[in-house]
Formats: sequence, C-alpha cells, structure tokens
Amino acid sequence: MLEIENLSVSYGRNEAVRGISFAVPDASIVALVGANGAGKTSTLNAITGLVSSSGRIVSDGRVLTGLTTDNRVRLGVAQVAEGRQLFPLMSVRENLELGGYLCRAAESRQRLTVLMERFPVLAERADQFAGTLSGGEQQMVAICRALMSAPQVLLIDEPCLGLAPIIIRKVTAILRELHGTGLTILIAEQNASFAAAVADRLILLENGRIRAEGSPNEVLGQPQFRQAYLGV
Amino acid sequence: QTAGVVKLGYVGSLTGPHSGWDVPALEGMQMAVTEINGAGGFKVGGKAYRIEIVQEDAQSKPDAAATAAQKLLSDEDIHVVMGVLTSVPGVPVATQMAKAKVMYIGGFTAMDGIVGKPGNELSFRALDTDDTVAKGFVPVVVKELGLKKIGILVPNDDVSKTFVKAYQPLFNQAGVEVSMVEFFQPGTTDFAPVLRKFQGKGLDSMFIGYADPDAEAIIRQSLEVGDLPKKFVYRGGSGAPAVKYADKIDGFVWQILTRDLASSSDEKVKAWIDRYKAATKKDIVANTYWALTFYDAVFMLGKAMDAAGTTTDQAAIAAKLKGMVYDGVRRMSFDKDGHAVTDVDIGIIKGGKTYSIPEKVL
Amino acid sequence: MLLALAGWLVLALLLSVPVVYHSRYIVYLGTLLALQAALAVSLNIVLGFAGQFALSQSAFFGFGAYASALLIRDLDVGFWTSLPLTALLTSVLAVAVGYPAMRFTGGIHLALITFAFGELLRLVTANLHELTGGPQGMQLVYTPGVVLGVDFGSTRGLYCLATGFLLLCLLISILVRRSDFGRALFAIRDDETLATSLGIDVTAHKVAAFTLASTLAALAGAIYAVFTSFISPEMMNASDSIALVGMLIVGGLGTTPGPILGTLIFVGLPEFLRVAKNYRLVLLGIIIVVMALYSPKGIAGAVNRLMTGTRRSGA
Amino acid sequence: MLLDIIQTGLDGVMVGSLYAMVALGITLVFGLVGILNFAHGQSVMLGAYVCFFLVSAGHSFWVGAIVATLAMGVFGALLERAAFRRTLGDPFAGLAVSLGLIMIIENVAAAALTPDPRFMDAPVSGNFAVGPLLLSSQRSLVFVISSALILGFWLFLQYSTLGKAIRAMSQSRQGAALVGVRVDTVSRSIFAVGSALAGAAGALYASLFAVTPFMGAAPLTKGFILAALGGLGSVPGAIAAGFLLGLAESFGSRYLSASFRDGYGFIILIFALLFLPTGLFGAGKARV
Amino acid sequence: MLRNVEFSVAEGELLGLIGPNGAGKTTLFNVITGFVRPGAGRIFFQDRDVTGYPTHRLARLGLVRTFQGARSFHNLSVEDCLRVARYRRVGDSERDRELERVVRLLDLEEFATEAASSLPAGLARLLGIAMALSTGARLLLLDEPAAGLSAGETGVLQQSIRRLQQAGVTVVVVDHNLHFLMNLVSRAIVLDAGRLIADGPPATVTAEPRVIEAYIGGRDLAGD
Ligand SMILES: Nc1ncnc2c1ncn2[C@@H]1O[C@H](COP(=O)(O)OP(=O)(O)OP(=O)(O)O)[C@@H](O)[C@H]1O
Ligand SMILES: Nc1ncnc2c1ncn2[C@@H]1O[C@H](COP(=O)(O)OP(=O)(O)OP(=O)(O)O)[C@@H](O)[C@H]1O
Ligand SMILES: [Mg+2]
Ligand SMILES: [Mg+2]
Repeated sequence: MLEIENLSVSYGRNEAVRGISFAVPDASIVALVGANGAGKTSTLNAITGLVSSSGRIVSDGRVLTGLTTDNRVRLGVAQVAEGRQLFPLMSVRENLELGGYLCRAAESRQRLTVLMERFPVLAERADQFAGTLSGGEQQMVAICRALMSAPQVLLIDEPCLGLAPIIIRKVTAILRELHGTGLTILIAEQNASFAAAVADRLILLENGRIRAEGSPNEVLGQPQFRQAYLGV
Repeated sequence: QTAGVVKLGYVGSLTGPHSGWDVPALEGMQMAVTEINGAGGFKVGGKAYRIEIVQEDAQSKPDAAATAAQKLLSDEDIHVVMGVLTSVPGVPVATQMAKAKVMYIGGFTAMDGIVGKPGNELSFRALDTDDTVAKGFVPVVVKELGLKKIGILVPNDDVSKTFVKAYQPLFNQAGVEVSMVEFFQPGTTDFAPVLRKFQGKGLDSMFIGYADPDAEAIIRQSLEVGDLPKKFVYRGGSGAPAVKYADKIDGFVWQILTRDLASSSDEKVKAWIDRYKAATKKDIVANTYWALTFYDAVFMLGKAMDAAGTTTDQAAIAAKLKGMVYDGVRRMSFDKDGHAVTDVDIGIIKGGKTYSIPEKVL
Repeated sequence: MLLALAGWLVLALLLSVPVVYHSRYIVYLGTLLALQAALAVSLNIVLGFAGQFALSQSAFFGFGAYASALLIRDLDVGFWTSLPLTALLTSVLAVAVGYPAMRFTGGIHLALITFAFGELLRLVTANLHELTGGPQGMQLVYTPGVVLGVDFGSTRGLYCLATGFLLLCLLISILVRRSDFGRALFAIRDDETLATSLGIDVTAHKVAAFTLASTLAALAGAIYAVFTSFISPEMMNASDSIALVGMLIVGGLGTTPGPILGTLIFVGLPEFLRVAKNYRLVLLGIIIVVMALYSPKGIAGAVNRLMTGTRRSGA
Repeated sequence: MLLDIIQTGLDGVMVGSLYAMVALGITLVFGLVGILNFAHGQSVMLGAYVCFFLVSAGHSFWVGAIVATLAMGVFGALLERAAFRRTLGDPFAGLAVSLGLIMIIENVAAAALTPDPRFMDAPVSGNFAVGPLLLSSQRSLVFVISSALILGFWLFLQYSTLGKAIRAMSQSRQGAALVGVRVDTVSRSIFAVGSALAGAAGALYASLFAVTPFMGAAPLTKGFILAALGGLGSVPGAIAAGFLLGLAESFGSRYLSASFRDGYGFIILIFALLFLPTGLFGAGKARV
Repeated sequence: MLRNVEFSVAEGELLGLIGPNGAGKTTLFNVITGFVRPGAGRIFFQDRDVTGYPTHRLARLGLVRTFQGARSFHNLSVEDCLRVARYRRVGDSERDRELERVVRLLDLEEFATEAASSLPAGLARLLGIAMALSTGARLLLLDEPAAGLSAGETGVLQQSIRRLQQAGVTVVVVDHNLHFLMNLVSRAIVLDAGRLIADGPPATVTAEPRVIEAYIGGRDLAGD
C-alpha cells in the first residue's frame, strides 16, 4: 500500500505538482496519465526522493518522507526512472546484478536467470556495455533491473517507451503477473490505451493537479479526459 | 631629538617557496633598524635620523615582485630599497629600480648582469660575486679534498650557467679535470636517472649547486643509487645538506658567504647571534647569513649617508658606498661597480667532523 | 538592461581611477589589472562560451610576449608592427595545436593536452638559452614610442594601451556572444552531437574560439612585455592558466562581467588585504572558497539573482 | 650498456609506482565521484609532514606512514564535509574551491612550518645488489608498498560488490541510488580514502625526497595527467600510465637531456591523448 | 549490425521504418548521417555519393536526423535552440518569421523563452524535431518522434509531418507506435536483425507473417 498525501514538487518558481493525494492499494496497478508536463515524472521522482518535495509519502505503513533515495529503496521501493539511469559503461549483466544489490547473492542470481529467460535479447547481449544497446534494449534492462530487487512497490515511468509491440505485450504480461503476486505498481504513462489495458485505476493529472480518478472506463469516458489529454 | 625619518624600502618574498631566503634578510634589516632607532637614530650632518622600513611582498613570483617594486617606487620618500635574494623575482625588481633611478641593494646571482652596467650606477649586490669567491674557494677545496677529476651537476638556469663559467677554468688551473657538466631541470626531485650519467666515469667528486634541497637530494640519492663519488663540492651557503650523511660521505665543502654562524669563535659574531635569537626567537640556520648580510648593510648605508651628508641624494650616497670598507659584525665593502667584497669562510665536513677555514678575501 | 548599464558605469569609474589618482603604483596596478582582465575576458570566449577547457592561456600570453620581443630584437621591427605579426604567428600556432586537440578530444582531456602543451612551451622557452635568455628571462629595452601625440612608453600611456586593449577584448567578446557564431558556441558547449547533426562544424567552431582567445592572450602578453620590460618563462606557468579558470568560475563563467569580477577578486583584492600581512593569501583563499561554495554561478550569477529577486518582490 | 638500460628502467618503474599511487587517489575522487580536487597535492604534502614529524620525534617510519594515511583520511573527510560536498556534480565549482584551499593550506603550512625543505630519515638506506644490478633499498621498499596498495584497490573495485557499486555510482548517481547504493556515504568514504592514499603517498615521498610546503604541486600535476592518460576512473589505466611516465622521465633524463625532464612526460601525454582519446584503458565512447 | 540493407527513398516520399528492438534502425540512421562509418556499401543523396561525409556537411546538404532520446541545448532557451538550427541559412528577419512558424507548428509558444532543460520529456522531444525542421532539411530522418507523446500530441505531430511532405521534404520515420506510423506513411520497410525483411504499403507489410512473428507478436496492433 502506497499512500501519498498532499504532495507538492516545485522547480524554482515552477510548480510541477500541486498538493495531490492518492493511494495505491496492495496488489493493484494504478496509472498516472496526463499530457506532457502534467507532473507524472515529478510525482514518481518525489516518491523515491530523486527530487525534493513536500507532503507525506507512506509505503506499507512506513513514512518515506525525508529519507534518502537509497533508504527508500531499502524499504522495498523500486523505480524505472525517466531517462533510464543505466550504468552505460558496465555490461548488461553487471547492470542487472546491481539491481539485486540489496538482495542475497543466491536469490539475485536466480532472479537473473529467470529474467534472462524472459528476455532472450538481454541474455544474448549479457556482456555488452549497456550504453551501446539500442533504445528498446536499454528500456528492457531498466525494467529488469528494477525487478531484480524484488520490490514491494514498483514505480515505472513510461514502461513502453521505445519498445516494439511484441515486447510491450511481454511487459504487459509480466506486470499482470506481478500484480497477481501482490505487488503494488504505480505507472506513469502517456499511452492511455496501454494504461487502460494494464491498470486497475487511472489517475488523470493536469498541471500538477488530479483532474479525474477511477477505473479505466470511467476515466477514459470523461470529457475532462478527452480535453486534457487528447486536446479536443 | 630626531630631525627626521628615512624610509627604507624592503621588497622580498615573504610568502612562497623563496621566503626562506628573503624573510631572514628582512629580519636582519629590522634588527639593525631597531638597534639604530633605539640608540636615537643615526647621524647625518649632525642631525639624527630614525629609520622606518616599508615592506612589500614579492610572493616568490616575478609579476608580484614587479608590482611590489612599483608600490615602493610610488612612495616619493623612499630613496633606497633593499631585498630579494633569488633571481626569478629579483630581476624584475632590480630592472624597475634601475629604470626609476632608485638605489637598490639586492642579493641574487643574476644581479651580476645588472650591477656595474652603464645606467645602473645605483644597483648594489650585497653578496660577493662568484668570480671573487671562487678564486679563494677553489684552491682550498682542491687541497682539502684532494681532487683530480670532477663532474658538475647543477640546475639548468642562468645562475648555474654563469658560475660554471667562473669555476671551470679555476678548477683546470688547479690541476683538476672537469670531465662532465650536466644541467638538470630546476625543480627536479628524483635525481636517480641523471646521476647514472656520472657512474663509471672515474670521478672523485661532484660539484653541485646551489640550493640546499637540491644538494641534499643529490647527496642522498647518490648514496641510494650507489657506485658514485662520495665527495661533494657545494656552490651554496650551508653545510646542512650533508650533515645527516656526514659519516657516509668522504667530504663536503661549502661557502659561508659571511662568517661561520654555526660554530663561531668570533666574539662579535657570537654576540650578534645572541641578539638575533632574542629578536626573532629563531634558531640559526644556513639562511641566517642573509640576516647578517643585510644587518651590516643597513649600518653601512647609514655610514654612507653620513659621509655623503644627505639622506636623499642617491647618487652621492651610492658614490660613498662604493669603495667603503665597513668593519661591522664582519668586514664588508663594495667595489667600484657595486659588488660586495667580504670575508667568506669555507665550511668543511670531512671524516665525520665539521669545521671551517676562514678565507680572507678582503 | 539597467543592470548592464550600471555595470558599464562601474567599469568606467574603475578605469578612470588611475587617470585621476596620480600615484605611480595605482597606475601600475591598473595596467596590470587591465591586462589580467583582458586575459580572463578572452579565455571566457573559449571556456565560458564554447565550454572548451583550454589551459593554455598563460602559455599563449608568454608566447605573445616572447614573439613580440624577439621580433623587435632580432628582426628590427617596431613595437606596433610586432603586434599584427605576433597575432599572426599565434593564430598559426593556436590552429596547429587546437585542431588536433579539439578534433580528437574534449573535456578534461583537452584540458590536459593544452596544459601539457603550455608546460612544454615553457620548458622549451627555458631551454633555448641563446634565443630567449633561458629561465632567467629577458630584459627588454624598447618602448612603444609616441603615437598621435600620446607617449605610449610612459606609465600613463601604457595604462591607456592596456585599458584600450581590455575594452577591445570586451567588445569582441560581446559581439561574439550576440552573434550566431556565439550562439553556435553555446550550443556546442551543451551538446556537440546535436550541434553537428544540425549542420554546425563543431571542430571548426571550437578551433576558431580557441584561436581567437589565444591570439588575444598573446597580444596581452606583448603589451605586458613592453609594460614590465622584463619577461621570463614563468609567464607561461600553467598554474596561472588554472588561476584564470578560477577567476572565471568565481566571477561567473560565460557571463560578460564575470571575468572582470573574477580578476578583481584574484588580483585586485589581495591589494586590499594588506592588513592581513602574510596571511592575506590565506584570507584570499577563504574568500574564494566561500564564493565558490555559496554562489555556484559566480558573482555575476549572484548579482543577477539578487536583482531579479528584488525586482520580483517589489512588483 | 644493457645493464645500464635495465637499471634506468628499474629507476623509472620505482618512481612510476609512486606517481601511480597519487594518480590512483585522483582517479578515485575525480574519476569516480566526479569531484575535481586540485588540493589533492596538499594532502600529499601534509601527509609527508605528518610522517616527517613523527619520524623526527623518534617513531618508526611505519608508524609515521600509517598515522599520515589515517590523518589524511580524516582530513579528507573534513574537507568533504566542509566544502567539496557542495560541489558534487559541478567540477568547476570543485576547481575553484580547491584553488582557494591550495592558497589556504600552502600559506598556513609555510607560516607554521617554515618554507625550509626538510629531509626525513628513510627506514632503510643505501643499496643492495641483485646479481649485477644495484638497487636502492628505499626505492624498492616504496615500490613494494605502492604496488601492493594499488593492486589491492584494483581488485577491490573490479570484483567486490561495493567496488561495483562505486563504479556504478560514477556512471549514474541516480541509477546507483535507485538500486540502493548509499551514494552519499559511499562518495564521502571514497573522498576520504582518496585523501588517505595521498597521505600514504606523502609518507613515501618524504622517505625519498625533500618535504616542503610547496611540494604538492608536482605530484598533483603528474597525478592528474596520469589519471587522464589512464582513462578517468580506470585503476589499471592509472597504474600503466604511472609506470609509463616514470620510464619516460627516467630514460629521457638518462639518455637525453636531464634539463628537459618533465618535457618527456608531456610529449607522451599529448600523443597518447591524441591517439587514444579515451585513455590507455578507457572504455569506448557511448554511442549516439 | 547491418547486413546488406539496400533501399531508396524517392524525393518527397514519406517512408516508415520499423523493426524489433535492436534491429538496426538507429544504426542505419547513424550510418546515413555520418556518425558511424559503414563497414561496406555506399550512400547516395540526391544522386551524389555521400559516403564518409562528416555529419555537419550532410546536414548542410539537407540531410538531417533527430535522436531517439530527447536532446536539446540545455542552457539555451527554446527560441535560441531553434535559432542555432537555422544558423547561417537565412537572413535574420526571415529567420524570425520562420521561427515563429515552427514554434506555432509544434505548440511550443508557451515555452519559447524557457530554458530547454526545464521542458518535460515529451516537449523536449518535440523541440528536437522542431530543431531538425528548422534546418530546412530536404531529407528528414525521424527516430521515434512519437515516443512519449500523448495521443493529442501525436495527432499534431502527424499533421506537421504531412505538411512537411507537402512542402516537398522527404521524411523517413522510425516508430514503434504503429497506429501513428501506419496512418502516416505511404510505404514501410521492415528491418530485422540488420536485414530488410519487408517493403511495401503499410497494410501489406504489417500483415506479413514474418513481420508479425518478429515484431508485432499478434494480430491486433498493440499500443496505439
Ligand atoms: N529539472 C527541471 N527544472 C525545471 N522545471 C522542470 C524540471 N523538470 C520538470 N520540470 C517542469 O515540471 C513540470 C512537470 O514535469 P514532469 O517531467 O513531471 O512532467 P511529465 O508529466 O512527466 O511529462 P512527460 O510526459 O513529458 O514526461 C513541467 O512543467 C516541467 O517543465
Ligand atoms: N557499439 C556497439 N557495440 C555492440 N553492439 C552495438 C553497438 N552499437 C549498437 N549495437 C547493437 O546493434 C543493434 C542495433 O541497434 P540500433 O540502435 O540500431 O537498434 P534499433 O533498431 O534502433 O532498436 P530500437 O528500436 O530499440 O531503438 C543493437 O542490438 C545494439 O545492441
Ligand atoms: Mg515524464
Ligand atoms: Mg533505435
């Protein structure tokens, strides 16, 4: 369970998130949708502490506010960040191994094997520097690295960015599967139909505020959505 | 009652790597000034004058030295400037002083290229030239250490180039073969490679110069490298580089450009040493020589002013200073060009013992 | 806009101090500051605008001084004729060094290459005893002489020459900054790959900026030479180049007043810290550390923030 | 002749190991944490003084060296806390801060310790023969100590988990934080360790060369050159470059002119950087 | 990475390029625009052999690409980014007029004086495209222009690309958003593991079993 209360983020004079509150219940997938600059990334980054914010963030009963990023990660939060933040001069394998930095070696080795099976492309390129991968391959590494830590709360910024349709299917399937195992997932996504396909609930952000919230069908059907998102 | 104040300019490196030389010089001047003023000043034409030192920091850098010199020059009341014992910041100071026609008493080697040149009648060097010193130094050294064949290892700069020219013929005259001359990059700390050039050449001694850290590094590292001569002739003013290795080497000689301060037998010198220690709360080190030199020079300047009957007419003062012999803590004089001629001692470390031979130049 | 006007006013005031105040030392210091500032202003073009970490500014400063002095001594040209010749020689050298260095490297590697080049130049100068007088330097005997009724050999004349040159450097820097060329330099500083993809010849632009900065530095050196009548390989000391970079950072990298503010702090301020006697360099060090820590965009940046800040709160 | 060449080569390797050690500290702090600390040379200087004073007070060289190392570690931690922490991610600010620090440290040291150079008694002196070769005892000792330290560091960075985390942090701080690396703590410790290495190098310098308040400049310059030549952040690169420079200086001064000693290194540097733009062991450029 | 790829684009054509992740699409762009030298083979542009030309020269000839990730000059304002792209091509007044047009075209007016670094990811991508457009390119290679854009913005982008084509610019678009791409282009080619495996009208290409197997993974077009 991830609870956000009255979260605000600003960059200098520019207020990106203006006091939003929402919750992601256990074993559910919530997607933040909204146009460019709506504040999705800022929200996710605030939760992991990559940007400073005000408000209250609680994960599984533990208050994250004020902790450093690495300590939040220790409490079971993982994030696929915008820009991916891979280690470009380390091999794919090393990148993934570092994803399991906080886990026991045997455990993370096993997870590595499983993930490599799911994404054979990565197994093929295990010893290549991550910085030389294609855009989509890097995205796969970023997602797998986050999964390596076996998190309780998973935040993904634009999971489908740059992925081929066939891989998107795979990611969708994995997210659904994880969801089945009780993981709490928060997605920031531009692609409304993908969001609707994987998420239990959508939250529509506009200018740093929540404009609408509900099941995919409810939100997609609302006129606010069409106006804020499709610009019609 | 005092009739007036004479402002005496001091420029020198109070900070930076060259401050080891120039700070003692200032201390010597301050000592002299305190004593003179304490005695009611010095007399010129029956009137007593107090001295006030105006000091500027040359920061061991030529451009800062030039700025410092300009600052002194901008004070119209300063007619005499003293200081700077190292050539890099020294040259711009001496040049500017000469250009502005202000009397300047410095101490660095490159002054030899300035003192005595037309237009530079107001420039003085308070230390003996290499030519003067070498004439007394070389024969004593050759005899004391029993030299036949030497190699020269000195930094690659004009100071070295100048004195190598002075010493090489004198060694030859004394029957010593100078079989190699090597210049190393100033600032070198690791001498092993260049020392290897001196191996297997049948040398009995190395002539090294002219800064203590270089000399000590060379001695120490030739012991490390091995298979090198163990006698050293030092064109420098201190025995310090060899003290620690006294029982590992066969001989070390150096030039004491004033009197031997470390183990003095002269009463006047002993008394001065006590006063110096009391005034500065410092121990006697090699560079204390510059304090003594500039101490005497201040008194000498006062005498010259008195003799000239003026504290402001620099040409007259300079004329009186040239040729004057002064019996201060030690004997000192300036020749007709403005080069100092003083008594020097020769320091020797041999067979684990340290002693000095007084060498009368004057 | 108002801020810029105020800045120019302050600069004019500063520059007029030595004209009004008759101390030889003030004039001397003014000349020195003007030449130092000219060096910083020109370095700003390559470092601040184009983002190229060149550490050879003082090497070119020294090169210019020697080039001009040797031209005058050995080829019998006059001081004024030596200036364009020096500029020409320097640009050839700068292109020869800058082209390979900037084509194949960048960032910290460029810094080290230019650093190494500068030190090499210094060592070579120190080793060419016959030509340059070796490590002890050269004493110069020429003066610029009287031109249009102004005696440029006098203390005051030299001051005018140095300030004139500083103003020229400032003018060039401002023109560059406002031009398309300058904007391309800023673009290169941010993202070279993107700049190339948009059709900007990145290497050519970088080399041009480097050559411009180096040539101006050399001219400052030629003026410095006639000003002090003494030059030595120490002028080329790389630590001075690094100090120049420090001036730019403390003053405000890439801004117009930054280099001048930085020079005032690094070279001017010590004169006012004389009360601290031998500890003035320590004090200067503390001031620099504090400034670098508390105004990361330099003084120019801090002033800007302050002004825009007050304006906003006033509105 | 051959013997002489071998001897000269050994001379080069021995000082080279000392250079490499300074370069290692720089490569850690600048290459991995991204803090440009030009005052690193001053840590070398202070370390040398600590060791010098302890040895002069009658302690053994080993005590001196270990205390110097620890003291500089602490000093580094203090510097990091007081100043460099705020320059993270902005090497230019780091540069300006270190310029100020150099002024402060050097001048305070010169005022407190006098600018006079001092020489420390080395733990071993003289030389020993290995077959026809004559080796300096102290230099050999320095070589062994610095090689051991360098090798240890390399193994640590390459193979330990923490070592990997450190390398990861140098490539993406955010990424490292996101996998749970305590980036703040780790970068602080690296800074302290880098400074401790400088202290150790200082002790070794003091056992061979003169100790002065201004001795920091030369090791710093060389260290930086080597760190870049080796490829920033690359430990094997720094080592290889250190040996290369030692050899260049050694052979240059032995067989060419000793008055151009530093020039040989600069020439090598220029060519190496032109032809191997990412350094001796540099990783490939990231693709566009 | 690339094996024997041969294709041509006609003047004024709007060509789609698709293929699985790592197929070599970006590499192909890199080769064409001179960032990477081809191991073998030649590249012709407007009947001129331009193999081995440096990137900036190709850009001046009118061959311009965008990058897969968002890329802009962080410290420049949006306006200045576009000015740089127009550098040395047209007179000042004309340039300003064109600038305005591009800014309006991509809905960047609101941000014109903002620093490029403060743009949200999606807009930063748009800015990248705007810069490429401003160079006055004759052949434009767009690498995943629609990635990270919302449905509305994707629509706007589609229109701008069409307008470009009408103005005679040749455009090659790589994108994984098939909905966006297939409504836009008249012809599509498919790369897989560095080889050309299909070429033809979009509808035909996406129906090919090889393409479905390697790239789409099912009958419906995922991720519109
Ligand atoms: N580093 C920054 N500096 C200044 N402003 C920023 C910065 N990062 C984001 N912003 C601003 O914050 C607002 C929200 O940005 P954010 O990245 O959270 O949007 P987003 O919803 O993730 O958009 P996108 O879909 O394009 O990724 C935007 O107006 C943006 O301009
Ligand atoms: N320097 C390199 N070293 C090794 N492999 C490389 C290098 N550069 C690219 N590759 C590989 O070449 C392949 C093609 O990459 P490219 O970026 O062209 O793919 P792409 O078709 O654009 O994929 P995407 O749709 O994911 O962006 C990838 O598998 C990548 O890993
Ligand atoms: Mg975003
Ligand atoms: Mg791609």
